[in-house]
Amino acid sequence: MVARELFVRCRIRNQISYSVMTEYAWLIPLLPALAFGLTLLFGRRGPGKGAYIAIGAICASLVMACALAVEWFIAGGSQANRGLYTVSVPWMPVGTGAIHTGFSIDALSVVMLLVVTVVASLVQIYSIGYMHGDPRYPRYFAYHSLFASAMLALVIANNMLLMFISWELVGLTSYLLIGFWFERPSAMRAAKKAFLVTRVGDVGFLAGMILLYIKTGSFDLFGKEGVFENLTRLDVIGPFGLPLVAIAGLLLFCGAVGKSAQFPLHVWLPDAMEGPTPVSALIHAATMVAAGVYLVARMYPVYLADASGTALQAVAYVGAFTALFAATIGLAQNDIKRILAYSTISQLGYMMASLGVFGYVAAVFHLMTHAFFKANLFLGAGSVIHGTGTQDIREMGGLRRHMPWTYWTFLISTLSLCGVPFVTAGGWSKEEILAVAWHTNRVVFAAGVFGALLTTCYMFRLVYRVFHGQPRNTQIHAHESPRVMLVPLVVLGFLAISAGYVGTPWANVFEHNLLPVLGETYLWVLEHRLEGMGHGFNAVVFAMALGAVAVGIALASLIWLKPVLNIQKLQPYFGWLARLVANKYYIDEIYQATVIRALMAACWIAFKFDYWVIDYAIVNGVGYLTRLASQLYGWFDRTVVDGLVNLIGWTTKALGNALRYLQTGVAQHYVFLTVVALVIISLAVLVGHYREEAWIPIAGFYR
Amino acid sequence: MFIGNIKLIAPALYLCAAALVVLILGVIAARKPGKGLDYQLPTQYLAPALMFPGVVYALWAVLESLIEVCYTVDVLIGYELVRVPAVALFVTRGGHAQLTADPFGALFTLVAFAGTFIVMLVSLDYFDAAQPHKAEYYSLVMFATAAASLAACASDLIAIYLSIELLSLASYVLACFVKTDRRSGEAGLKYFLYGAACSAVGLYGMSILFGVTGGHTSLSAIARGLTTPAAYSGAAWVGIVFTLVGFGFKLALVPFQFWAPDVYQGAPTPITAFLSVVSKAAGLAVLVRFLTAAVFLFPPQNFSWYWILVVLTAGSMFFGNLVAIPQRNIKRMLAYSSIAQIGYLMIGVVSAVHAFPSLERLVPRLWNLPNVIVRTRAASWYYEPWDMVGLVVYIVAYMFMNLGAFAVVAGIGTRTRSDAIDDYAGLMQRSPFLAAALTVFLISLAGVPPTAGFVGKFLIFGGAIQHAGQNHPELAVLAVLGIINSIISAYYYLNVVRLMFFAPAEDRPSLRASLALNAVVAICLVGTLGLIAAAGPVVDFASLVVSGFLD
Amino acid sequence: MNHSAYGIPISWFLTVGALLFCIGLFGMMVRRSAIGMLISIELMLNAANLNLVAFGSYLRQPTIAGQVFAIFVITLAAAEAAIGLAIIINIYRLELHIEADKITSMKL
Amino acid sequence: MDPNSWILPIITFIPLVGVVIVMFIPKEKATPIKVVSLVVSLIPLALSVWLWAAYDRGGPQFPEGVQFGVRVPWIPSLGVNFAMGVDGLSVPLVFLTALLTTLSLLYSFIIAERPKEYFWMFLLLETGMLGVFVSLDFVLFFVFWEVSLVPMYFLIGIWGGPRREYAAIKFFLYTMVGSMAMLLAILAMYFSPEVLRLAGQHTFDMIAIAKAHPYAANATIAALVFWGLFLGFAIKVPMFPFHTWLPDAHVEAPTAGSVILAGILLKMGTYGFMRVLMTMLPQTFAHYWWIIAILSLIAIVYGALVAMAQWDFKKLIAYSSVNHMGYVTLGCAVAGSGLLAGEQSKIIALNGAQMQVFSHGLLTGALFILVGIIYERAHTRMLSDFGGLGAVMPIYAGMLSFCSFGSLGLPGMTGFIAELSVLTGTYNASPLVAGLALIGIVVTAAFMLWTVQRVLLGPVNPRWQNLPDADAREIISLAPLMALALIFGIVPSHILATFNAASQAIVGILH
Repeated sequence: MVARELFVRCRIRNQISYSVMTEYAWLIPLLPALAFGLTLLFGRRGPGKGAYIAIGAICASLVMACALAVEWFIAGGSQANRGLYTVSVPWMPVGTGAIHTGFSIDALSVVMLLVVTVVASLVQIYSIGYMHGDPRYPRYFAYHSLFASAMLALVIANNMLLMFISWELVGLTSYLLIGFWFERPSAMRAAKKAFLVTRVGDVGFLAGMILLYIKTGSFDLFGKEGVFENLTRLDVIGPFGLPLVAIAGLLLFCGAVGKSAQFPLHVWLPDAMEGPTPVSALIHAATMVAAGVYLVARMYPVYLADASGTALQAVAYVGAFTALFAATIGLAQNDIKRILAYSTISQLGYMMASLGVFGYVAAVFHLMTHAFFKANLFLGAGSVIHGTGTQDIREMGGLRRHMPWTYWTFLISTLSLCGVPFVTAGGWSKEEILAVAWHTNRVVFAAGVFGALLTTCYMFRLVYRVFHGQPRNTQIHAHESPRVMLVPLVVLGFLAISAGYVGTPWANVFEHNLLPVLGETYLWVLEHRLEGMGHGFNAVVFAMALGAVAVGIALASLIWLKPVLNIQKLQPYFGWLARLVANKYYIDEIYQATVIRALMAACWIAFKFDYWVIDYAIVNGVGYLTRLASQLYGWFDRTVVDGLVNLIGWTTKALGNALRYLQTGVAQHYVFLTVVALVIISLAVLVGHYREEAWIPIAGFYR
Repeated sequence: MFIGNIKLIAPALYLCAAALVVLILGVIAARKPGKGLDYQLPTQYLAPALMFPGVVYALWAVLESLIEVCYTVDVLIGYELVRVPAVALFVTRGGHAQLTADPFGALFTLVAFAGTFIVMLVSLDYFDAAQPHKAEYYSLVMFATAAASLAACASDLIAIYLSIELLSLASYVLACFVKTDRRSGEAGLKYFLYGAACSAVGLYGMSILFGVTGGHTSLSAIARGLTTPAAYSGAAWVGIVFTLVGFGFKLALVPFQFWAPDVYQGAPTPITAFLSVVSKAAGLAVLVRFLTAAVFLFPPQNFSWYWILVVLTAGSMFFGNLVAIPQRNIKRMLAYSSIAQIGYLMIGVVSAVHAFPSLERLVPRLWNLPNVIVRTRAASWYYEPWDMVGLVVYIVAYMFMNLGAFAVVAGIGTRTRSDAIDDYAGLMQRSPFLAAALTVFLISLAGVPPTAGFVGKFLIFGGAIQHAGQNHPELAVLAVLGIINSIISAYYYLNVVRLMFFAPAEDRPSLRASLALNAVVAICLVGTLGLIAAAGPVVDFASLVVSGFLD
Repeated sequence: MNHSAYGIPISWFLTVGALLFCIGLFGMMVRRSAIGMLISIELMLNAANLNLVAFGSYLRQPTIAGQVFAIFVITLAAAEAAIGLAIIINIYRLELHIEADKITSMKL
Repeated sequence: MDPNSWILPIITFIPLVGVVIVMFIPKEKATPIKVVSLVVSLIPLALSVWLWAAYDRGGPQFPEGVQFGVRVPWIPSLGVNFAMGVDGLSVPLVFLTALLTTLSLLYSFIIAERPKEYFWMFLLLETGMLGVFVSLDFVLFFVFWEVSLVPMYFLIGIWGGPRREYAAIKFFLYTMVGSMAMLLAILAMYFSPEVLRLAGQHTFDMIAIAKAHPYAANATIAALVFWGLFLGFAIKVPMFPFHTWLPDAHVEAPTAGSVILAGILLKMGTYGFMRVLMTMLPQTFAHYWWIIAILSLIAIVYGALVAMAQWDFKKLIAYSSVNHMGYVTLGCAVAGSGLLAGEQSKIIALNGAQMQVFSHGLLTGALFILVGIIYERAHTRMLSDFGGLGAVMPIYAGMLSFCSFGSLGLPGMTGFIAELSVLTGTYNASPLVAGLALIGIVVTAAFMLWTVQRVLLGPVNPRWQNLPDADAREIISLAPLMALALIFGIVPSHILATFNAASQAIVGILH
């Protein structure tokens, strides 16, 4: 009832009629949720062992997302009257009011919906082949449905609470899917690590969210009472001399750091590769890890409201550092999926850096293109693993001939990842990032260019090792994957090239639609920040990007394709560096030695404290003392006889020898003790009540 | 001398007569055991049969005294017309009564009678039919009860001394009644020696009090005498303290408790039960009467016997509970437990003292009586809950729970020939009813709801807290100490429960309880569990009784 | 102190009473034999009797209450002695001695 | 008479009738005993559902008034009444009690040793617990409070684990310390002049006392009373330094005993916080809220840390209770704080505390049943002995994972709403405390996941290759708990509205 009233009120307030599609967008996450329930309960007996239920649901969502995209991007025309559609219903009563929940549709969420549904549906289709014959096949698709549901809910949430809930649920599905093969100790450890490390970040998200709620009085993002309209209330100096809004931004960024595997919480993502490869493609490359970027993008008004810019600087530098840092590690890995994982970390760093340097649109753009080509890379890697049965690139080689479809799609996506300009989607998005960085922050720009160089190096190293040269392991008889796996590869390969054309510098449909999402106030702030940056093509940046890619390819070719440069010669000089990088800078080991060990030590100390001090010493101690006292009393009582001997002996000395011979007997001792008590009592009374006249007045009575 | 309304102490008189009947018939019957009179009218059944009307009579006496206490009578003694309460008996010149059969005394009489009735039923189970000297046994118990009843009403030093001594002398004999048992003999000897010494000390104290207050033996006269400057003498205090020794012995109040463990352990269990309830009730009544008389002189703010009592109260609780912990004999454990229980009761006594905080408040009730009509209402129903209500309710609760516990102990002791706590292991399997009942009694002794013990403790601590709020912080301290002791006591009570319930069932035969034992336990169970349900009427009744308290 | 018609002050009686009492108490403590303890009890009772009688006759308004009390006490003392002796005889039957200090079977 | 006024006594005493019935069944007939007990326990459950449905959220709240009130003089001269009534605070707890008792009885069908005593004691326990939540008179409250203590003592002592006797006596004595302190404090409140002035008579009526604010004028006595009550409740909760009876009692208690212990008995402590401390001594509470907050904070972090160091599954869950109850007391502390600002966030905190009470009852109860299930099959609770059960017992694994995630506060379940609300309220009062409590969230997640890992994941230990999966009885015992945790987690509006009314009334006292 209330819900309906509110619903109606929202519509009236917006004064715009929306299509049925928009109003029913909440069905998009709901369908996979239903599929989750159905698959979990009846999957084994359902069509395709449950896979078709899940795929059907996600495809339906995909269709709806496409319809939304058409409505909002193509048919929408002028964006002015289509900034936002939002609906809230009360969820938790609080005092006289309530906390609301609901969903909103704007360009950003439409983009995300599209990305998620596309990749998710393709990955699920791919999984039919990849997971064929797994004993827990239905459950796999159930988890996928749950993930899709949570991820889609995350991107259409119009309030921080629903965002956080979905955020945690995608973390849960990530945990479940990483640990899908939980019999493998490494998988179960990786799952736990992923959940816990991200949860560390989530705590920041939670804190930031609560801070915003406390100060603005709402979890809702939009509307008059919403967070974004009331950010000025946070414009007071908080701890560390920062404005509260910056604190809030930083806290939210913590969540993003965890989810998007930014330094220093990046450690979980490489381990997460223990999960099935399609899972890595969908969750740990394309969508969930990008949720951190989405979060910052969604909460961008908070960052823009921070006049000091501290939060955004942190975002920028953490992102840029991660981009470089992960790329270097990627150079020295031998596991095909781990290389891709570090690549993901690095690319997410790009997106973060982009957000940090006001490249709002560029970041989201890169998010989208990255989702496509990285999903494709992972699916390709999955195809390779499926075909060879190994993940170690040192055992591969020459697969080009055996797996042509895989090779070509993989190569296309590699080029897209490297950011080859003009022809690939990744090129457009990465160049846009660099263009913004060139304008606002040259340090980030330099890191970006150098990162692009490194990216090209490790990716081409991967390609050369896997697909070129001769097979290194003769045991492996590679074969091309089944068609159900190849179709998604081809589709994604196509997207890895074509998706970039929505955001070319000349006709940036993407930007035109996305910028209004920020709302007038913050759009103005953003434009103010980017003042002077010319729209359109920046030749310098493109040249440098192209150079980086070219140099990278050249270097990689010279080292790994045609071994002209023998890096083994550098071994004596830079061996330590190689070891350092190969061991991922020992970050895991450092965490193990510090955080984990400290935590375990704290646990142990707390437990011992509890056991020995609180329970044993204090609680049992009181009990023990009571019993001890009773023993003493009991001893006293038992040995009235013997104790009396001493007592009498003591008294005897005081009185002379007169009472010496009294030292035996029982009833007598009782009497004696009574008399002692009596004397003490009498003395106490008399002394306590002594008065001078005390002994006189008796006289009055007597003759 | 004005004899007064003799029907108020008629229960005691009836009991004396009944005791004589039991003695004579029993002695005759004992000449041919199992035949003739002993077969047709066995003493062990005759005695309870005669006791039961006594209980009813005592109950009636309570109600009667509740009515009578409202009135005064003008009587001519010598050449003097004095106005005395209608419950005063054997009034001498000056209007001093030897006995005051007020509702308070009547209620303690009722407790003593009911307790004795229960003890007789326990005895029925404890001794077999061939028990030697049962006529003497039962008549002694009845005499002792009559003495306890008189002690509860005694308001004169001579009456106090005589009734207490009668009670004691009977108890000495009863304690060593099993002539062939060395422990019983030892218990009797110790009880006698210690008791006689203590009563001699008490008597000496009384003689001093008699002297310093101007040759009066009546408590009301002593109270008045103590208001004169003479009473501020050290001698008066010595007298009071010495007298308290005599009462303290009866109550087994620390440090006059030495006899209790030995006697409780050695005496036949029904007699232990008798000593722990009836004898104590009498001592308590006397103590309360004596203290409320003496309180006029010594306002508790000063250092006086009041503080001694406070210390002894705390000492009793701690000593009793702590020493009870390591005990291995259940009777001895219950002995220490009853020392502690007296501590709780003493909290009630100590706070009851404040119910009469000043002479001004009490004097109008006693002496400023209207002198227009001959029979007139004296005590108004003055309504002050908590004051001594706790004391009265607790003694009733204590009777039920402690007698119940001793009944079970006696029943088990006769059947297993052991009083060791360890032999209670697995009792739940051997006799579920007795084990469950003993659990209830012990939990009640620990003061855990929903039992009578809780109601009693609740009221006693409540009274203490009430007065603590009126600028007597020591009572709050006592209440806290009482609470701490309840917890300590729970430990050793539960130890028995633990053995009965948790210990594995061994292949020992189940115990068969006799009808008498089951009846006793059932009565006590109903009392223990029913008191809380009927707490409303009980408290109302107790407040009536207390508000009719005269001294 | 005030003197009576006979010239003996009350304090003399009281002093003798107190001495008797102390001797009795002392005897309770030091006598081993139960009989001896019984005698000590009698001494204490008699100390009280002496007090009672002395107080009764030396008061400004002499009262017979003291003497009455004393007579009661004497009666009771006789009863007490009878019972005490009976108990002691019983003990003697059981233990073959009457030394109270050696009868200590119950402890803990 | 108005049937509404009799519903509470009926709910409370129906189990007592069951006790009597069970007592008359011969002890050899185990199955009739079990079935009768279960059927009897269904009656209060059904009635409590009806109660909740019939309960009016907009109706009067304690201390302004109550619903379904009944009031019969008991000891009129002392101002003791047989007074019962419910408000938003107690209605869910009555339901929770009835539900958990029924499920525990169902789960206890496997009890083979001395079933008669077991089942009647369990029903007696139910009477005690229900009575605590519906009593509106302190004497009645205290009687029920203690009545719930005794059967639990026997349940632990007779049907418990190897160290049951120690655990039972420790449980009993420890809680008795608290309840005795509480008794003294209750008496002190009874005698307060404010109550006398307001009611015209000394009374144990909780509403009258709450309205009178005893010792509002005398801070010293108020503080003494406060700490006396606090001790009683804090031991029951248990709060940080008083918690050590809990692991022992939990570990040694039979499974159903642990469920009740965690599910209901602990809640009596927090119920006391909300019903007594916060309403009757609001000023004193506001004065000392920070001490409670700090102790709660310690409980949260420390409980989680200690839980992590456990190797006994059951003990781990027991310590996690310390951690979870820390949120409840933290919420109470914040809601009762003296800060004048942020009434809304105080209400949130108290809503959260109540939600956590409910949530912990559901989820930890379920976890204890899950521990019991595995213990009965494997006869060990050592976490190191397990591993890989996920493959052997998939249904069990699913349920354990579900409850563990619920317990660590996964959004979508009740625990999250509770923790979020409490933290939100705390943030307003003290960002530092809230920040530190957030550490607890991470550690809780860590040990819960680690536990799941050690039990369910990894290679299968060949010892457990043939363990049977959860059977129908066990699933039926658990399903309602999990379903409620999920439903109220997704759609919390109904239950929160019930809580909210009570919270508004309590927070409103200070504002």
